[in-house]
Amino acid sequence: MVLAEELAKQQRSISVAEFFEKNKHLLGFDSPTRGVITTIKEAVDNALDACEEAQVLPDIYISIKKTGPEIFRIIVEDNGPGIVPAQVPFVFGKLLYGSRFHQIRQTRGQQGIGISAAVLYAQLTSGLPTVVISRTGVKEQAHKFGIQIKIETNEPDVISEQPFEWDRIHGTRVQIEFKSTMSAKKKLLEYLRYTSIVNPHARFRVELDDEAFTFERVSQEVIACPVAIQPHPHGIEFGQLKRMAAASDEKLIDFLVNGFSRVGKKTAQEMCDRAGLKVTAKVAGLSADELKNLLAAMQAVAVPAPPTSQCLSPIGEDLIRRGLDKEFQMDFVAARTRPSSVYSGHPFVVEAAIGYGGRLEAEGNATILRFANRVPLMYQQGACAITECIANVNWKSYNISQQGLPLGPVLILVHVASTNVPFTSESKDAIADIPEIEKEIVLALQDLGRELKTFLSRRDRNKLAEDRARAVCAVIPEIAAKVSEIVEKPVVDTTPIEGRLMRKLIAKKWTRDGKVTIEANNYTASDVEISVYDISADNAADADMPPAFSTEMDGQFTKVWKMAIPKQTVWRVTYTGKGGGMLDIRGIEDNKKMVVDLDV
Amino acid sequence: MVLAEELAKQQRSISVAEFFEKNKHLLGFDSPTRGVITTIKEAVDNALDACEEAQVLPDIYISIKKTGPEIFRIIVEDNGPGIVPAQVPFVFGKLLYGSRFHQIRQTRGQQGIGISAAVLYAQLTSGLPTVVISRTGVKEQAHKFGIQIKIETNEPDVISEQPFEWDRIHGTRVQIEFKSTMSAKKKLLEYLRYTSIVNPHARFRVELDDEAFTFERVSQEVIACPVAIQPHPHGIEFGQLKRMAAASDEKLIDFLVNGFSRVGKKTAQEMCDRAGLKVTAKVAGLSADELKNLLAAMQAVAVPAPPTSQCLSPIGEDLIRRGLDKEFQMDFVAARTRPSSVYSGHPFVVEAAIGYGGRLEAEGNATILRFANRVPLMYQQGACAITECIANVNWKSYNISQQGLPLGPVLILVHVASTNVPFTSESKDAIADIPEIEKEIVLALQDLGRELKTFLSRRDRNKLAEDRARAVCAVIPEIAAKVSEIVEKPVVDTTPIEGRLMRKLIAKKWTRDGKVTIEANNYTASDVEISVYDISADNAADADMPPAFSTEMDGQFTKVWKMAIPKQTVWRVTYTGKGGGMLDIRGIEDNKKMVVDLDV
Amino acid sequence: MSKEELDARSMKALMTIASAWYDQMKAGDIPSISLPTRTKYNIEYDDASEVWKYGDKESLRTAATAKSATHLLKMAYVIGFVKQQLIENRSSTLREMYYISEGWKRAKFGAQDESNFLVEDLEIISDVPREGFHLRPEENGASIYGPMRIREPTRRGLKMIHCQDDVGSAGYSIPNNVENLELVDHDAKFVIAMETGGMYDRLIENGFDEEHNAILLHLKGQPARSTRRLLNRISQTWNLPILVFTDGDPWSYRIYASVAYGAIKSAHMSELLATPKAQFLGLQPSDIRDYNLPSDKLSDKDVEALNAELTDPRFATDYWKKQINLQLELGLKSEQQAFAARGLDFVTKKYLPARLSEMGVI
Amino acid sequence: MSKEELDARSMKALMTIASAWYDQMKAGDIPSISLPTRTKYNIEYDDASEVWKYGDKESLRTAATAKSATHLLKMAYVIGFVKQQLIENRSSTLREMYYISEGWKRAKFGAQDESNFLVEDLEIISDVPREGFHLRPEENGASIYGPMRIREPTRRGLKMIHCQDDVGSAGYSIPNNVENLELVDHDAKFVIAMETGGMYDRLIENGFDEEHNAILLHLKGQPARSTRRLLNRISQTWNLPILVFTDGDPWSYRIYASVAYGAIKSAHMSELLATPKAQFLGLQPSDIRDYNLPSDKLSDKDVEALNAELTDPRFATDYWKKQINLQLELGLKSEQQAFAARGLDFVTKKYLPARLSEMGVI
Repeated sequence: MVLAEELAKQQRSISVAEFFEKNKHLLGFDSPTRGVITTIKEAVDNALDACEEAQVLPDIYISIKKTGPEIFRIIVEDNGPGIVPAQVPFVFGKLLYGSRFHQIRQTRGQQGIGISAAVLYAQLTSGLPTVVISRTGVKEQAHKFGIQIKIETNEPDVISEQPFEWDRIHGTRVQIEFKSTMSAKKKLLEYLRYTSIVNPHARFRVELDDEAFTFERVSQEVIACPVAIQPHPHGIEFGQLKRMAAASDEKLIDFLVNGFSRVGKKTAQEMCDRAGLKVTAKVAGLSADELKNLLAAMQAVAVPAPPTSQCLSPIGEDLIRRGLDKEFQMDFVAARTRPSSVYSGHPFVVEAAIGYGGRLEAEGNATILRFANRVPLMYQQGACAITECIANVNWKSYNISQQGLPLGPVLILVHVASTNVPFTSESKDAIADIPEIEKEIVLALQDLGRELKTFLSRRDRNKLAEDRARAVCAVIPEIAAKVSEIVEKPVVDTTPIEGRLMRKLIAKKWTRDGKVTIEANNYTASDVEISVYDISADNAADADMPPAFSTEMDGQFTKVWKMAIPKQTVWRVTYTGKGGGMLDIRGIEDNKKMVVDLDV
Repeated sequence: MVLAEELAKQQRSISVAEFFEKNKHLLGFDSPTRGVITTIKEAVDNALDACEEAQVLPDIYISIKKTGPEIFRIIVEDNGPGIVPAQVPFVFGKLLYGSRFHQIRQTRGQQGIGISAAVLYAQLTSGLPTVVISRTGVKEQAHKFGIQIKIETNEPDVISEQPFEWDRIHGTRVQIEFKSTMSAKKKLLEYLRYTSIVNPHARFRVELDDEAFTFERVSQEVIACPVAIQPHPHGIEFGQLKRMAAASDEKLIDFLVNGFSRVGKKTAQEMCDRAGLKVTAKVAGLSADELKNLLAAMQAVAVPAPPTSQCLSPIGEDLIRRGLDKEFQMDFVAARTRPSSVYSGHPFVVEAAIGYGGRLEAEGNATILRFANRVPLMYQQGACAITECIANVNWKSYNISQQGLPLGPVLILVHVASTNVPFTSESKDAIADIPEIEKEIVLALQDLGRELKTFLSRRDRNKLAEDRARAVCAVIPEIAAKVSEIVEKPVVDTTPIEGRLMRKLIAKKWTRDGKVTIEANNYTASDVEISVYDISADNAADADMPPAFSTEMDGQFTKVWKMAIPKQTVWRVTYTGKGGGMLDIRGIEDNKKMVVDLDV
Repeated sequence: MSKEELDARSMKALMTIASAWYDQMKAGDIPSISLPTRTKYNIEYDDASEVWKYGDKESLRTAATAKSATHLLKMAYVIGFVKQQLIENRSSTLREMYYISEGWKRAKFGAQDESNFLVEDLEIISDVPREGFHLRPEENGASIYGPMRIREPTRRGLKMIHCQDDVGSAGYSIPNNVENLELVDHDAKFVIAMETGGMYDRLIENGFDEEHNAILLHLKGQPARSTRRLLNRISQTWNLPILVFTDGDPWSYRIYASVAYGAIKSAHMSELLATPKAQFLGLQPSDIRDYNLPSDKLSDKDVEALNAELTDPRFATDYWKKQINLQLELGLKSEQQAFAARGLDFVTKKYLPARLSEMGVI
Repeated sequence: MSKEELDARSMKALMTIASAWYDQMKAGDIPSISLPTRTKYNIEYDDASEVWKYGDKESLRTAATAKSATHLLKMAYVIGFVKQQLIENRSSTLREMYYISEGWKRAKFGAQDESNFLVEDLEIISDVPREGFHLRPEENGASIYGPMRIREPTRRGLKMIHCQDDVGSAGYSIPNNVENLELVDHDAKFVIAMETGGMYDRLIENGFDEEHNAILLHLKGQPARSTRRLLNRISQTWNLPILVFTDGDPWSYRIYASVAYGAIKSAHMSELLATPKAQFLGLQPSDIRDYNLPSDKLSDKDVEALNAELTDPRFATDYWKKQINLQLELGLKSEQQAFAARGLDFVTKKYLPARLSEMGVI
């Protein structure tokens, strides 16, 4: 049949570069506006990862400048270890090329696509090659490249390469120019602020056309670089096992112990027994059916969870709090780092934080900060499992109003760190709804919700108790006045009742018959040591208890008495004078004292 | 610096197969349940595309059988043109390999990933190679292959190959076995039903373990296979132009006329003039800046939209209606095929349909059917631009209740056909929110909404008018009775009033003093020709107008009178008898007549 | 008009209606009836009788919709019922008729309101008051206290009653049909009709009736028909000034309006029920201001009602426009007992003497 | 008790309260006062007086919350006001006192309810009825008609009134203070107290009072204090059977309960206000069933009220349990005028004679 032959002629291989050129949205380049953020994100991710590997405190410079109509030049420069000249073309000029893809550990970039995608986008829109400068050490020469991608083959196209005089002793600088707009400037700054929150050890300097911003580091500690681990026996599929076995020249027991996480000799022995295989069998020689039995055995035997302390790098509760404190001044902030857990054999850790009040907006939806492996997620909030989890928590039971999302002056941060963060798409905007991860997020949020509730009810309770006492104190003297009038007796003094109600130190000053009296009633539950500041035109020379010191300025005398007043007792002083002026009590919290001038 | 060197050693290229192995969710293989549907979808897509290319009416056989614990064998067989043996390993054993990627036309499959991804998934979960049988014609031998993918290199791994005796004269059969469950059986059948709606020319036979289903074709017409077109000058980017130019040996004007859609000599001339370039310049020799000017000129000059009649294949309003009618019997269905339009240089057509009533659920959200290039979209309804558009239409103004989505017995179908459907991810579950497409969807839905509203209000109005008249007719005789009693006169006859109110033909039968009278009042607005069927024990021998015929059975006489009754006149017949039995009027619509037996 | 005359007139009017329907149906026409439009836009001032009456606007009610047909059916049943009452010389309350309608199947009333409205329709069409149909109002009459004498026919014969000397401290209870009440004589200078019992008791306790020769009447909120009819008769028979003293809010002004001009829903009975010479005494919005009375903020409904009054022809005088606009400006309303805030004697010793002399009554 | 005695007792009781507060404050204590808990769970049957009274449960109101402090302040102001009235020998309505409170700043009443409630508190604490405080109820007394004679002191001297011969057809208006009313003599066999005016008029029109020597009383809904006090006095003085005839719904049973047992909110006055011998005549749920009366479905609120009555000690008799459970079962309620559905004479000729003889009254 001729048709099949004809059709066959049209069949051909598709290069990855072609594929992504046609599917730019998968990489976050579906609009000029997004392109800027995606590019900076990819470059910053790489810079932070590199610094982490080199154990230096990241110092990252970012610049965006308009160079033509709709054309922007983006520069990202870091103080990382640099890239050896031979690798530069591949790192920047080939999609799916990188050092982190085959390692099982937490990294920001992973797939080796991000920055090359930016290079591809630049070449498609501005036609300009990307300029890369890199230097790997003080003794090495810096090199400068002009790079593009050969789209039909997905191979780097080095337009130019030459040595370069560079003042940095190590680091990388990438300069990409493409069609874009700056309409997402606010979002970009948000991205950098959020990045700075979860990377408290990094400093960012930013120049946007004429404006400069700096996001300072709050921690001087270099964070440990996650170490790659072996795959976990519970998270491996048949195909992968088959490939590993084919490539191995080990005996079965060694293969299991060396090739997998958390498998010791004893565990390996148990696996072999269960699979009915000899520990000494050459792995490469196992048949497909034997491998199937082995896999079943590997997954049936109990094995501890993967060792997350090495391969994951959670931020930690303290640093999250400090990072949030720096950017949002809130009345309450609590953070929680959950124990690590596993999904499909991939270890992960969920961290979350809740903030309340302060400079947060009092109205509208809560502020939600989503992070994956220390990278903020800026788009597709609605499609993200984090958002879904937040919406699924019953916030009303924590006294937070809710309409889908929680409402009011609330900030919620969720960070998912994993050796393999499950994104919904390659543009890495949203986390997929993996039940194991959702469960951890919800648990963290519920835990924090309870803490927030405690804070809110304590705050409300304190305020309420005081408001109540204050309200009663306003009424009592009126009752006294009316009742005294009815029974036709002198007005009864209600101050003891008031102080008792308020559980406070009550200071009063009044003038009667040319005598000024100052009285301090300690109705609190404890003894106090206070100073009484009395500023007026009276010199109090005849005070029945002389002041600790007395000074005069412009006819105003400042008299200070210092004393201890045991709880439930009264201190009093009287002197000749006209009263007025000002009375103050120091040495006791503001909310524990009341100062009353009865003459006013 | 040693570090950079060390890091460099870890750098390596990543194969596409490795990439997708790690990112199965991007391809719709993130759960065993989904795997079945995704695989069948990909195989059916390919089968339909192939039949379309071969211009045969598709006859597709699908079978799913459990072959082991959690292992299912999926077979999809078509009567398409077959695949030549040399190509089979690549088509099934290499990701990113296919015939349709580089063509600009509407196809179901496109990226050359889908079916190979299923092969990859099978090999990872069951370890079994995929079996493919294909035959390209009656004179050719069928071949049978066992195929896997070499993951590290993304190259086919042919486990076995041999000639095969096959009774099909042309077609392809693929048999894939992987870990799965049948919990999505309902969804699968839904997928096939929906596929059958938008492919009314195809027949599907399905065997699910013990059950068999057939979805019959409603159209015997082979649909035209979309023809590939050249890129449109308005939808091209700089990088692409540069590549096309580099590969060309033509003069500029020929390059423009031959290389692009809808560019004639005159238009090409105008582009050259505007770019300040000679029409005779060799394209390959143009500098980057000259190419930039050329691109600007190409996009500035007015060019008609791409020729969609060739490259797109919308279903058409009539076939959509018939397809929906077959699967849902509804009271109302309307379909709309919008004029084709363009986004980013990709032509597309939106089709939509609305159904109402009939067998649709009266409560809950509307049934939503989403399609892209004749393929039903089964997942991520919430993330899809189609859903968003449906929610954004103000259905209340079309008398449909709405809570986000429209509610009630409503079905909404939307089909987006394009040379490049913009999906939100490679799993092709949801359409991205491209404003041009959204606009077309909303316009189609609004147009259909208006039609539905007209239908609903006409239906409501008719029903209301009749209900009203009927209600009045119930009261009038009572008024007559009471008023007659008050004025102490004989009860007044109100039948003229009733007929007048109902605008109907009123047939009455009553018996008084041994005489039966049948009366037909034509109160309608037009003359009628009717037959009166009177079945009773009376023979009506003495009728003052003899019946057209009269028959007897078991003592019951059927008497039939035929006559024309001008509007607003009365026909009457009287005979001796006891009445009773049954009276019927034929020759006039049910809702235009009323039959009353006054003796009951 | 004697009872017998009224009965005959009623019977004739009702039979006319029924006969008209019979003739319509006989001719194959859908039965129908004309009614004046019963809104404030269709009441007009009748110079001859000095009262507001329904104008010319009519709406035709045709049994062409189920609602109208049912309405006509109910009307037919009511006519039949009243005809029976007239023949048997019985009477009943509207509520009783409502229950009797239980047996009328489809013509059964859905709610009391409906039977009330229907009887009003019949009054309008027939120009006979409901008393002529032997339908008693449910509402009790109010109380009256002061130097006047009446003669009332009761089941136990004619009673002559002096409304100060022959009654308890709560006064004389006005019966619910005052057509047969004879106004014998009086020694009064004016009548004050009050909205609230508290004010009525205050004036009696403070001896205001004796001091000023005043007849005091407790309206008990929106006045019943018999109360309004009695005021109408006192005004017509004795030509005494009638002064209405209510709370200072839009709803109370409507009480005044219903005394003076008739209620919109009984505009067809205005000649019998309205007392056009009745004057509004207070509480005036200007009193709130002038006496700085305790007050409440006007609610949205109050403001709405005041604005409605501004377009109500019955309030289309300079006095009312000024007072209502002032009230809207103040945004306040007060109750008549609010005068108590200035002392318990203030209303009888200061406010009323001042206000009555300003009005030229004393 | 004479007026002077009552005044002295009031003054003493009020001064006792004020002095207690003064002493508390003088000692540095927060002032407080004890009140019986005013819910249906704290009323008890008093065998001696045969009425329901508040039991021993008390709640201490301490000025330790703003609400309680303000309550005490208001109470102090009311005590001051009443003291002044007693000294000056003046009286006023609660509404007037409410307006007078305008000048009491923070002690000003927020609403009429509040002053009512507070006066009840004072009655309870002082064991003096509000009449002793010179506080007049706002509510008007109801009407009475029948063969009885009373003597009432009025501003114009003592009046002797026969409640059939000396009154109009609407009957004698009960004044709002009946303490000084003298029950002279009567010629009656029993008293029927009715909820609605329509039924009262029906019985008068049908001559039921003459035929059966009945005193008819119109309760006008929930009966006023003076009406209940008068029934209490008629029962005590003349020992006549008192029969309560209301609609057949839970709210009407409460009318009966308030006549017979006293209202919960005035349980402290039960001895004066309740008539423990009063019997419930109807309309009984069993009447709805037995006479197939027109009825409405019970609303959710009705059902709630009936269930509340099942736990109300005042309804804890077999009769009421049976009737209320029957009503819940039927799910229906009827008005007393619903008897009209069986003809206008049905209630006087059939229902009442049968029911009264069943009750052993005739």
